[in-house]
Amino acid sequence: MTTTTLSPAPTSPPKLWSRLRRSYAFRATLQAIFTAWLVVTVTFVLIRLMPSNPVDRLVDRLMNEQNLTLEEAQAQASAMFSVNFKAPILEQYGAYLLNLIRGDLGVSISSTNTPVTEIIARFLPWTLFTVGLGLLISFVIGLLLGMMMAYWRNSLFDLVISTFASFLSSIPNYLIPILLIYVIGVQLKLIPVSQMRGAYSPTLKPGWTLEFITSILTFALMPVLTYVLSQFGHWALMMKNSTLSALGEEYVNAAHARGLSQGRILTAYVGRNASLPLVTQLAISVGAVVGGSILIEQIFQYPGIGTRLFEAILARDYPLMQGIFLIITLTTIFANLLADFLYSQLDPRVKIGG
Amino acid sequence: MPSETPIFELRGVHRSFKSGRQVIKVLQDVNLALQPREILCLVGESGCGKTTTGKIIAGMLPASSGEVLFEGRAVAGLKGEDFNAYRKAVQIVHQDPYASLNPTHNLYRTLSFPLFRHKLVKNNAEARARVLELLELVDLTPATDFIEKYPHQLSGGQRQRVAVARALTVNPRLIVADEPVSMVDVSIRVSLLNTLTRLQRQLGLTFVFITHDLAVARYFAWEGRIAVMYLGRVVEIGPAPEVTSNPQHPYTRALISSLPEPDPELTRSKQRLELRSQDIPSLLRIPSGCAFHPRCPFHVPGKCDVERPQLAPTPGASWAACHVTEAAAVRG
Amino acid sequence: MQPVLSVRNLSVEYAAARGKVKAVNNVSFDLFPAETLAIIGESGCGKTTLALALVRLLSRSARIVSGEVTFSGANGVMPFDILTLNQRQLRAYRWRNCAMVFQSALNALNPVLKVKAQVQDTARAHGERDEKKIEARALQLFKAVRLDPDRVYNAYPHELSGGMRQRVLLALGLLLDPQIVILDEPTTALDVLTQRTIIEVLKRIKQEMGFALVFISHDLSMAAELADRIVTMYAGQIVEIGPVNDVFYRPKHPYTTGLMRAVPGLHGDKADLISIPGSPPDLIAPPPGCKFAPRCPYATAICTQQEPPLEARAPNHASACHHWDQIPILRATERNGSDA
Amino acid sequence: MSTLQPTVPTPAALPKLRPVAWLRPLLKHPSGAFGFFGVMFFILLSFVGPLVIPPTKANPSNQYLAPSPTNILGTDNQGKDIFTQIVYGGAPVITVALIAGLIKTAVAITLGALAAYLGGVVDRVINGVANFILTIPYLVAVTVLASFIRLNSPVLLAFLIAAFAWPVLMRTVRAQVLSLREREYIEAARALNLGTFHIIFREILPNMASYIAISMILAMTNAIYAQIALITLGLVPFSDQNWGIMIFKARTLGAINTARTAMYILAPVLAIALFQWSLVTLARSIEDVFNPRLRTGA
Repeated sequence: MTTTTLSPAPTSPPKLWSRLRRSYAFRATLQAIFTAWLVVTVTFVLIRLMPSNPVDRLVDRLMNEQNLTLEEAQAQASAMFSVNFKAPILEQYGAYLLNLIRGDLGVSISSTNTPVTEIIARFLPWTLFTVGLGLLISFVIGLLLGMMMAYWRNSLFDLVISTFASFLSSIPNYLIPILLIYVIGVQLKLIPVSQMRGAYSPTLKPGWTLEFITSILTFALMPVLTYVLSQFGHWALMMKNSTLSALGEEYVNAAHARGLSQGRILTAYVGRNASLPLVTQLAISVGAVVGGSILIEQIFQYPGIGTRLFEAILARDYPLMQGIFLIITLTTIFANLLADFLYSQLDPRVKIGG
Repeated sequence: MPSETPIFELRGVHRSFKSGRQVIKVLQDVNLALQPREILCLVGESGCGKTTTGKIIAGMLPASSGEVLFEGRAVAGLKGEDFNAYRKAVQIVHQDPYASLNPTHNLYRTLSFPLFRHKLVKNNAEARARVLELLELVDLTPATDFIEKYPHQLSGGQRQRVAVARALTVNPRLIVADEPVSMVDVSIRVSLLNTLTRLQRQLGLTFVFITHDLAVARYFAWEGRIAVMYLGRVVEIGPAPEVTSNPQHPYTRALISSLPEPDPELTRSKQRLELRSQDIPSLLRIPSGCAFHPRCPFHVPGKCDVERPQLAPTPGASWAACHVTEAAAVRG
Repeated sequence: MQPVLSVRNLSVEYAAARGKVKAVNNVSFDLFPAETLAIIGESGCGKTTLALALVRLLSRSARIVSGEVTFSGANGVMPFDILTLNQRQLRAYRWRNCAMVFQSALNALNPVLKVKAQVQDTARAHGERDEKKIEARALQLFKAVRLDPDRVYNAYPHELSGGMRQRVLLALGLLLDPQIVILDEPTTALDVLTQRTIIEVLKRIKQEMGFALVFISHDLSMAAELADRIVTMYAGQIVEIGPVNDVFYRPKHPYTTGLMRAVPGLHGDKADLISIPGSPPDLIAPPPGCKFAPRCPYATAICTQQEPPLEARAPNHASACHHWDQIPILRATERNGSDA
Repeated sequence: MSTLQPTVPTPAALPKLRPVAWLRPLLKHPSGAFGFFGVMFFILLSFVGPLVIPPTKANPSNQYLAPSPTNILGTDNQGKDIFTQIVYGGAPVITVALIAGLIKTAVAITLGALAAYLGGVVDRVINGVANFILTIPYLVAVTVLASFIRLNSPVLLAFLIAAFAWPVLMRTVRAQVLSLREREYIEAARALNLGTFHIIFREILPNMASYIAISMILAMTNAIYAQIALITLGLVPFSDQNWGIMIFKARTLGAINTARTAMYILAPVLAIALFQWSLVTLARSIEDVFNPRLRTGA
């Protein structure tokens, strides 16, 4: 029986609590949880109070398609939403929350009786993978290009990149796939675009083999390329403006006056300060990119959560729609939290600990 | 002291601001009484509360507690026409010439808005004449050159004159001037001060003149009074010549002795008042008793750091909030 | 005595929308070792541009049109003209030979780096790798400028007050023991008591380390307090240069006299101050002859035609005015012992 | 059956634009000129074009003709002239974008100004709602809602698009009004008791004039983005021709996969892309010309 050695007595709870309470990370997490609860509640209310309330429309459809009686249709509908519609609203809400926490989001209509959570588990990772990779690559490219454009501003390099960046960033991101397919698929014929279906070639068995991974990457190439092309311009222009104002800051002049090398100044003095506003913007843009994935994945027939949501909308598969809607929003909230945390690491003026 | 009711009075005024969880006590128990046609200079370092006091007098900020009286009546309760009368009677002139005028209006519009709003003129012709008159009043001559101009076409000094003219449009009786000359070049600053002095005499205005520069205060308020503020409290108040040449409160004496003079031999031979510590306490943790006690060379342990001194007569002509000077006065 | 810095016919122009702004116009002066030289003037007179030119830190839109700035180091190194240095030599010159502390101290320190990192950066940029030695030197300098060494060394800039940051910059300026220190408006944003601390610290440190100090200010009282010699600038030109007492009590230029009469003091009876009429000239198309003529009570025909040369009017006291002899003495000899 | 030769209206025929004071500096700015003329080109094409160019009719024998003098951009699967469809397809998209842009900008400015000027509870409530809406990915919210409501009228579509788009703009307007509110000339106006209406509409908003113009233009680009997305997803019933429907039809025909048929989908895509680009460039150059934030000395 091992005796558990007492770790040094933790600071007394009230003090720890007050230090924790003041810390930035704790407040940010609390804020995220509150927003998540708000989204969940509003969705609950929305589904029930909408003029053409999806639950009633589901019941009518079940009645005339499978000519069930009202009670049977309502019973089946509540089974699909895994919520009993007759119970008083508060009870329904309680059950709804409980299910949510237990991970039971009801059952999909279109792919008969498969639980919504299972569908999401199968499709969400692909979206996170492509969107995440696209965001990361475009952020890094944008950061570097932005600094170069600011440093050599009004040069040919600046002019060309700014024009190209502003053109690409103003095109709706879901139209870029069409241009990509035309240029890469039809004109250059680099990738057999029309046969690309799914996330990897069906002949392969998922596993950590090199072959499987290269297949994933080739299939993911077009969506990732779309996310990169549609966003790097936005980051580059933002970084250019931010770097230009950082270059005018007093501490940069002072650093030059102290004889610091150009490299040191550009990285630790200009770079770090100029990238701060971009990190805050990162949090906001996650939502926008995930939203765009609905169309982008659909054009490439890429099996992400976006395509699934689109199909759920067309099929009026309400439980699946509600489930995906919640998960996407909660993922965005989580991503915002991550970006907030990353920001507090970069900017000492925002305190983390107590 | 003339027995006329004071035009403006602050009795036991406190003001604090909430930032996040902390409460910052910017003003504590400020008592001031302004006689009509008097000049009072509020002097102190940044963060001493002089601007907040100015804003409370000008009606831009309510006091957290205490009484704010205009001609004997509480400002907070004024409604309708009474409030309008108070508003017209008390005007403000700001510090930054580049932010005190709306860049999208030319001088005619800036000066005519209040005239029309308060129905001081019936039509454009009358308004135009009154605006020209106001521009002449603040030495912006020939006025016809200036009336159509936009702020960006004027120098710092000229803009401040327009700000003063705007304050005069509603024939005020009290003007709060918050550092009106500190952002203007030295050579032009004096002419602006002389214009303000002439207006004060000519229109019988009461002036609350806020500045961090004791020398400017001494010049402008030569016939008036100077109130020295420190960490939200009035620590000394008295006639300007007296406060600057025979300061009583240790903080005022430290200020006067530390201030460099535009005269090499005089300033290098000045006796310095060595303070006990350099850094200024933050407004979040104001020292107990007399706020100056951690730095005061005459600190009497057990008294200065315990009991808060009230303004009381001193051996000199001014009043000071200090146990040491109070005792000296009683003995003297 | 061999000057540590001698400036000859230095001119700087800014490219502006309406044309070229002649910010510094044919300026020449010498700076002697361990001397304190005050450059005073009002906004737009070119004093900051002059200082920036001495360390070649002008903004992109500015250009040094002409002139030489010869630096002769103490340790027998051949004197060299700073304007001819390449980037690498210039980086070595900055801070090791000549350190400049900027005007707004409030964000002259990188907000995302600790003071410690910025001190080590500076030392490393000049080939000093030994962090321990640099740390010791920095802590010693922080104590000299009356700062709490350890707390400040490990703090982020936003954790320090304006006065503390100004003193950190001062200490940082002395890190590599430069021959010349240039301070641009060192105390404008500070309150009187902190300003007094910095003045006392400057006086004491200058005694100990013996560097030449150039400080730029619009505040005559600061010049009176610290300077050995004073330079008055107007419209991009030096209009007067001389020992502090001579310039204050026996000015030889109408503009300097005007400044002296426009600044209120704290003593004596109520001085009736006289302002200088008009406003500074447009530097894009400056009027011919003396730039101060339009505002000058002594101006005559010659003033608007011929530019007055900067010539000696008394032992090492020069001024650029055709009618310098008509300017009254403000005060005869030493003060006759008035109240302290 | 020869199709009529499309005559592009000669510039002389256009009413002479009174050179408005702000136009001259904008046109001197290279990207300003590009942005302005780009936007004017599409607006004239969409609103004046249909008066001049006759509608095109189906003609199976002219299926997928390559671009030629008679059909500048070739024809589609029904033999209809693609260029004419582009000309007729602009107006509906731009009208909805204008309405949505106006709604969004108006809502954002009023709420932003009120939140900043009144502060207190009003500020917290408006901010709370805005932050909540911001957490939901825009397109997800719009598509889900679009599936519930029958979007038959352009105004309803515009309302849906604007409903979720105003928070970001509201926050920037609020920040700007907050900073303007502290300006000394506003405090002076309060001291002169000029009244809240005067202060907001005569003192604060005129200073934001160029900012409001920029937000309006950018609001239109967001509206076009959302509108075309909804149409390509097939969530908006086709009442008439527009660029979005062309893309939807072309996609369902798989026009993208072969070079010959590609123009049918590329034409609307490029039309939208170029129009958006002109709008964004115009907005950016107004910003550069009228309130150059970036006065960098170094």
